[in-house]
Amino acid sequence: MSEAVSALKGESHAGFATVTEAGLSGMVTLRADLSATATRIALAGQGLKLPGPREIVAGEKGRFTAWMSPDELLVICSYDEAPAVAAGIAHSLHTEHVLVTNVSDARARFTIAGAKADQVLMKLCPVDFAALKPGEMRRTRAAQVAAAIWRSGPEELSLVCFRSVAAYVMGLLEVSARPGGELS
Amino acid sequence: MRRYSIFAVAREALRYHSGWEKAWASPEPKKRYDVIVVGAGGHGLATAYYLGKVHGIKNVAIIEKGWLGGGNTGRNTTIIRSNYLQDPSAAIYEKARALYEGLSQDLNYNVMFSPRGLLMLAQSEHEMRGYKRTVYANNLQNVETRWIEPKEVKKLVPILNIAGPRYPVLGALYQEKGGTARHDAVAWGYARACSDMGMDLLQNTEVTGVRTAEGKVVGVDTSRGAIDCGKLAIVVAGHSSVLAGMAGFRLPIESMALQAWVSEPIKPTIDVVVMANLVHGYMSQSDKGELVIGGGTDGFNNYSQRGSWHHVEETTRALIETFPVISRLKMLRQWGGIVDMTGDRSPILSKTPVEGIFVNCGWGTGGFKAIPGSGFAMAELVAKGYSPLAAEFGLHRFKEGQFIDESVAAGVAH
Amino acid sequence: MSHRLSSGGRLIDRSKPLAFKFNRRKARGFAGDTLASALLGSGRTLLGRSFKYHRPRGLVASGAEEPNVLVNLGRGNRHEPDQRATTTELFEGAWATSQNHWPSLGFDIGAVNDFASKLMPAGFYYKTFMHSLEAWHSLFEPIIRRAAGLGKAPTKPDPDRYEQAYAYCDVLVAGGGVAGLAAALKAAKEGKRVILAEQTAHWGGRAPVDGGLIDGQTPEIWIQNTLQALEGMENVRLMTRTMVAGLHDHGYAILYERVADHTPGDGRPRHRLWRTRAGITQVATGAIERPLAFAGNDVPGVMLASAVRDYIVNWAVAPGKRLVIVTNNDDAYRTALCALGAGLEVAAVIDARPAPTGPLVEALRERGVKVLEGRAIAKVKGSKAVKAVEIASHAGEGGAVEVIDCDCVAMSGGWSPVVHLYSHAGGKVKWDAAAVMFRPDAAKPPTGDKGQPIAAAVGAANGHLTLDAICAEAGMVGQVEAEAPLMPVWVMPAKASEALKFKAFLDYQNDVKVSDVQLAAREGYASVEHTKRYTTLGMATDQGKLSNINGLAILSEALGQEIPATGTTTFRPPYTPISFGAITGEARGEIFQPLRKTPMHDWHQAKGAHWEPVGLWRRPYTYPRKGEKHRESVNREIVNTRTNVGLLDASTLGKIVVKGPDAGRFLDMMYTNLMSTLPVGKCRYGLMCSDNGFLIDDGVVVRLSEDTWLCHTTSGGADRIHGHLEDWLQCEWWDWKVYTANLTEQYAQVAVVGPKARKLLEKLGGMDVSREALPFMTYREGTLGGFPARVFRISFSGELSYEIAVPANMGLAFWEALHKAGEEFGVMPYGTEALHVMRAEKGFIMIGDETDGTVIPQDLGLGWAISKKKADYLGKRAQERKHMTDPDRWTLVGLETLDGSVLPDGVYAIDEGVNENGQRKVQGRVTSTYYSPMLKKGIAMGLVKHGPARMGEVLEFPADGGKVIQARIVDPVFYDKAGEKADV
Amino acid sequence: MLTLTCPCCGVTVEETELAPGGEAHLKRFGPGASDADFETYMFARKNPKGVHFERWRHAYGCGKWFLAARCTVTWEVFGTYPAQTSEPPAELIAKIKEKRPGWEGWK
Ligand SMILES: Cc1cc2nc3c(=O)[nH]c(=O)nc-3n(C[C@H](O)[C@H](O)[C@H](O)COP(=O)(O)OP(=O)(O)OC[C@H]3O[C@@H](n4cnc5c(N)ncnc54)[C@H](O)[C@@H]3O)c2cc1C
Ligand SMILES: NC(=O)c1ccc[n+]([C@@H]2O[C@H](COP(=O)([O-])OP(=O)(O)OC[C@H]3O[C@@H](n4cnc5c(N)ncnc54)[C@H](O)[C@@H]3O)[C@@H](O)[C@H]2O)c1
Ligand SMILES: Cc1cc2nc3c(=O)[nH]c(=O)nc-3n(C[C@H](O)[C@H](O)[C@H](O)COP(=O)(O)O)c2cc1C
Ligand SMILES: [Zn+2]
Repeated sequence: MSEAVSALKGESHAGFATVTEAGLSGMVTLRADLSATATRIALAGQGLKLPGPREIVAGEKGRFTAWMSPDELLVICSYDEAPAVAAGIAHSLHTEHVLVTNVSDARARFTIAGAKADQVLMKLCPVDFAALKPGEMRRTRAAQVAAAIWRSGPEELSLVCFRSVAAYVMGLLEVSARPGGELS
Repeated sequence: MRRYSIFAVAREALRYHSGWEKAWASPEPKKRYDVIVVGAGGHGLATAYYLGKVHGIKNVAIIEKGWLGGGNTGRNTTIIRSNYLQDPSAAIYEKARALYEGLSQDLNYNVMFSPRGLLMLAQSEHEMRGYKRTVYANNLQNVETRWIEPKEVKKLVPILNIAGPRYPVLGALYQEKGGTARHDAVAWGYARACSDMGMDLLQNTEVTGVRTAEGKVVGVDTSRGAIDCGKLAIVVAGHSSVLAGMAGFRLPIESMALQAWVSEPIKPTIDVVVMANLVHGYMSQSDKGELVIGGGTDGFNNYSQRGSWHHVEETTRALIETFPVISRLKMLRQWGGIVDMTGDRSPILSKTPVEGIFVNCGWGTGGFKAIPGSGFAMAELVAKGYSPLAAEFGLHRFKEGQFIDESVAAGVAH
Repeated sequence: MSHRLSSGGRLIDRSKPLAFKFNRRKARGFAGDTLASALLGSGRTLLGRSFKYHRPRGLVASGAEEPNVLVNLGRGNRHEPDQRATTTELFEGAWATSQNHWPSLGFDIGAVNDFASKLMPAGFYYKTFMHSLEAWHSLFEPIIRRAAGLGKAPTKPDPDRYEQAYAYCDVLVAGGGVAGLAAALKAAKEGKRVILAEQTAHWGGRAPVDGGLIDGQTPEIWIQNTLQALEGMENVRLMTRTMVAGLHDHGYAILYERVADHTPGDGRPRHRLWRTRAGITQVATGAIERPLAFAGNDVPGVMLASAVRDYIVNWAVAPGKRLVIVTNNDDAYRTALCALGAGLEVAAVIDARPAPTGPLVEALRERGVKVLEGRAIAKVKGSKAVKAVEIASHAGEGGAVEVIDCDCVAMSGGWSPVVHLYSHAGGKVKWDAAAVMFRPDAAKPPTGDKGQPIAAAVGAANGHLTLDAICAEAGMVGQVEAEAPLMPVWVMPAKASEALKFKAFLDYQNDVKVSDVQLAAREGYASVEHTKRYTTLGMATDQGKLSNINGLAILSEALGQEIPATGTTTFRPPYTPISFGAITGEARGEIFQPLRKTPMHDWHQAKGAHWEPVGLWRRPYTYPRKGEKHRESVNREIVNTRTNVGLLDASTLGKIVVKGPDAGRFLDMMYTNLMSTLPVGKCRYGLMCSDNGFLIDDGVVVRLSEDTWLCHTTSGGADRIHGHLEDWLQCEWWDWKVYTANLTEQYAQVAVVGPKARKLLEKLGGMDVSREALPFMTYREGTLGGFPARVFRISFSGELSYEIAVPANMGLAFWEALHKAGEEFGVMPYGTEALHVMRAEKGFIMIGDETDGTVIPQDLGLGWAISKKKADYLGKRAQERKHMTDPDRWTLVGLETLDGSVLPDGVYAIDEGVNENGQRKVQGRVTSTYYSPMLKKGIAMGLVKHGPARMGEVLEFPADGGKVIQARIVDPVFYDKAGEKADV
Repeated sequence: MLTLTCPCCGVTVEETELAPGGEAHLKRFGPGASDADFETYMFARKNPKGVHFERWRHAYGCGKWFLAARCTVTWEVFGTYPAQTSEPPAELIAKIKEKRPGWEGWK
């Protein structure tokens, strides 16, 4: 799998916050009855926890599970693991009505880092960042495209969008983070 | 009625214009009219005007809940064109455009119809094919249009960013005889002419009920009491569903906000009307100098004459991309109107399930240009029960599936 | 003469002189000046020309309400017209020119209009220029257009950047005067999240100029203390140079921050638009003084009384040397006192009230200033500058009793609360007859999503004009001189003659006079909205901030009705004009719109692809080589694909997975064909209709497993169709067990097409792609050349063809591997145009070409793809309607010109005669048309009445330049009619 | 620029995160239905000036459709609820009746 490259190959820009395409990351979509015990067990089998509405929770091995909708989760893991994680969950739930699919290649992930990281996204997302708590994932809009954002560190936000618009999103982030554009 | 002319103005100048009479009377309602037209927008007034002028029916009241011309007629971006694709549309819009050419003389009121030319930019292969098709259709519909290449487009609109960067202009559908008119004047001119024929303009009078007997209309209730009528023409644009509700039927209509805005006035900068449908924006410059701008409708049902701000952003963004020099100009004022969107985005001129009631509505985002043609056809429909121009715009089409769909060639229908 | 005073000026910093140019002449000011104060301070009073009559104009106001002095600001690509001098902070090197005159500000040919003004009352153009359309359009209208407009549009693209930001707060306070500061502090102390926005560069509003005491402190001190308190609070954001431009539904406020207007080119964004969601907006926007309507009230040197004192106190600029004050209220006496304090001469106070009394009046009398009671200005003498005023009895018609020389007239007609923001989203105002003003009606505020108020007004904006009242409302103690009531004065003198009213201006910028409003009333334009539109009152760039109330009062008088019966016109955003740049924000250039890129996008770009926009994607139309025309490269790509092998980046095609026990049943509803019976591993071409019957999309459906299907959609259709599927699942058949996922972006997809396609794949190796192992219309998953791949044997070109999906992150590598492996087979990429031509050669329809939203599958000879067995599918009932079963519907055929030429796109086939409306009858049209390099002639498809039954008939297509092209109806399959090439 | 609370994920979002979808609670008519019923389903719209039941999709969020009762004049939102129902919840009806005494009902 050595030939896989992320959409922007790790491009990064340092403005008043540093915006970086985070490289390859593994993602698995699970559509299922989230209240079913089987779902919980299948997740646990991959070292994953079941998040509550709008939560993103850490599991083992640096994996995360994010709540996407009442019947959809997104598992985040390393790129190489994703096929196995997907297969594992699918296997565990093979008698249930579920849809498990690897979407690692369909997405691009960014980090926005620095003390003023929030201000970069305040320009792009109709979200009250003062109210965005750690552990919460907000699915929203970044300017004209869909995005999911969460606090991935004390001074870091992560953003996931579709792969095809990665360059657009990088453009947005880079412009928004330009020095002189600080909001306070 | 005293004729308007430069001589009359000069005479009045000598006495500080103290001798001008009222442009229209404000009478008390009569007990009964042969025809009541509800709605003193352009379409209602034109309907009344041609009822009198062409069909000799003058015992007519035009009932308006607010001030005449205060609906969409008073708040539109005044684009006039007839380069429609489908036959029925081309016929009625071209009739309207042709009537506009002589309207000032006809009404003795300068409506400032200005055939400054209209361009619909093609910014994708798909649009290009659609517009070329429209040109061929128009040539067979007696509508003068032509396809022009980017070079000519640039000559007509020097401020246009022809190269893109995002969507290069591949050419344009050009209607040289399209243009604009002074929207308020259209309403006022018709109102004055109707009043002059002895018709009653009842402003600040709201129709609150429709009275029927044995499946036939007999009159209306209004905020000034009941008034009888022989026939009833409902011409209330965004309020059509409300009036239809009073008469007991539903229409294939949803009322939504459509917004427009103007820049501060500047010296002549753009001579023609430009529509960039791919990016959803259009712009022209009024005689007063402001850039008149609009885009697409808001997406939800709305009776508030206000819209949502993000549409303003989307369209402005599109227009700055199209005309980069406007970036440093400023928006002066922004407003909305309630437009009546039909199931196939084409108007309705039709009989209704209630005998004697006719509707003229569904002009949505593009009925200003149609006012004279629509009034002409509607008058004929009301007077005679049939009008060739209106024939295909009947309500029956929604049952039979014979839609008149214009979205084929143009995303926006102004 | 206006001039700079030797001392004072609370806002200027005399240690920082600034040089600028006005009309190419050098001028000086200080840091803290506005362009207006600097111009006035440098002795300039003639600063602009009016819109219609080109009358000489000077400053009337000191803030956002200024109607006259708009300038062209900046040069080159930073030029900006209609910039208000009073709200333009001065900066070093500023370049301003006056507007709307020719050849010069001092001598303007356009001023002939002023002499002809009698011929040009309100609405004169509706009554004239009607000779003919030709005369109007070619003669009169161009003259009117040239005369109209104000500044000049820029001619170059804007070099500055703009941005937007979202903000959220419990309380937004609009206006940083005493009322706003107090409201902000109160809310902040309650723990609310507060944003306080002030449009100017400084805090405090009018109070520092007007004086008084707040909780025992001078306004300056109180403001300082309050600011200090606010600055220390984390829950407060203080914003200067930030105007609340509009208050929209559900508490959405647009704030316009002029970040770098005063420091142009410093690299910061010029403007920033804050899209703010506020729980409640406290409208603390103050009040605006009203002018008085007397003849010549527009002569440069006639100013608002409050503006006169603003210039003196804030900028140490004296608007004149010898002032006359004219008023109907006490507040203007402050101006007189202020002028005296600055060493200026006050020739007289002309008070329309019969017997003004009170501390302010007495204070002035004590200073020995003449107070003329019950008097009015009949007329101002002077044209480019005030020379004198004629005084008359206010009750009379204007017969002069006295002439007073002066060079400045300070007028005050009372105050109007700034209710704009309160009204934008539907809040109502009510007339307060005692205070003579419209003020916010607290019982009818604009309401939000829960029906709750989203705005409240405080301070002068709420009608509390005096400091004590403002303080009392805010729970503080204010001290200020008591004021006697004002007397409403709408026209001065009250019975002014026609001649005087003809020069008494209401709307300065648009030259609307008292006589115009009265004319409108006389002619029946009686609604205030009619009057506005007939006279253009309030439609100028100041939006009637000075003129509206006077105008509607005069209208009321003319109609003999009370002011509330007349009402106001509608207040609309923005409060003052905002730049289109700010409205656009970051969305320009590269990030104007998202540009969707496939993994191979940059490769295409590097190979010189000519792009075609498809939705937000861009797809290569063709890959022209050096010296090749597009037509030539397209032909090359086709011939190569049909003889060797071609590669198409098909990544944009929609790929939607549909899975679940009810998936088959669901797809049977969504497609016209039967999908539930598709065997696992097989592909089937499917059609989707709306429930209104029309064809909306098509694509190949693949059954991946017992309960899983993969639906391909058109490139533009992926998101739309995914939404469509989800809509029906969630809202109609929510009890069906089906999940969908849009995997469009997970895969890069490549069509490997041509007789050598198999060889190429075999060279890559890893999967048996033979006819036996992977027959036509089947699917397999495995690896190819080391890439995990899904291989579909489907063909849109009629050739041997494989569509191969690999993970998107490997898309480029796979694409390159195919090129490398294909070198020996003559592989070439091909673009969308070649794709289109090849599908047309095969008679395959294309959504968007053969369909246009009015076409049903039955029209396209696709009956075979419409299941007869199914009881229902989306569109089935619709397709049973009268018009859709009409045998006269146009149906798909092939078309071939008799001379082999290419039919133009979109031409119509004529029929005999004309219809009822005189339009030529038609019987068909061309839907796609191309030159076929394989057949070496034009080929086309079209929809024709009774088409398939008329094979061989010749139709006539009128084309450009009166030419009529003849074409024969033929079978739409032009190439490989037997279909032997694909299935090999 | 209205705001609505998505009943599926509980977050209050602005209009730009949503996609409007027209009148709610339309009853689908398919094959076998009369021309009149089909036309009614497809086109006849209540389009009330007042309380309106409508469809919205949380397009830039969970992707779910939901329904809202909203006044088309004041934009007041009476409530939102999941789309999987053929009529509005009784509490919502009661709430609207209380707020709008003259209201003629949702049908
Ligand atoms: C922002 C905007 C831009 C537009 N741009 C264009 C354009 O560029 N070109 C173009 O051709 N078209 C345009 N249109 C569309 C055009 O304005 C309308 O189609 C046209 O004005 C409709 O005219 P009307 O007479 O049918 O309706 P209106 O002018 O709306 O008149 C209807 C009247 O009915 C009255 N009424 C309603 N209910 C009652 C009642 N119960 N009792 C009595 N009276 C009642 C209303 O008060 C109103 O005055 C635009 C519309 C808008 C809103
Ligand atoms: N005695 C009188 O007749 C009289 C009349 C009017 C005002 N006043 C005096 O004026 C003061 C009124 O205090 P106040 O605080 O109510 O008003 P203010 O005029 O002092 O302050 C209002 C502030 O709001 C700002 N503003 C206006 N519109 C804005 C917008 N859309 N966005 C952002 N900022 C905006 C203005 O720039 C100003 O700074 C008092 O000092 C009072 O005595 C007296
Ligand atoms: C073609 C056109 C040009 C306009 N030009 C101006 C203008 O120059 N100044 C202005 O204040 N308003 C202008 N308006 C807007 C009107 O003031 C008003 O906002 C609009 O007619 C809607 O009415 P309302 O805002 O009273 O609801 C214009 C409107 C139209 C339709
Ligand atoms: Zn949601």
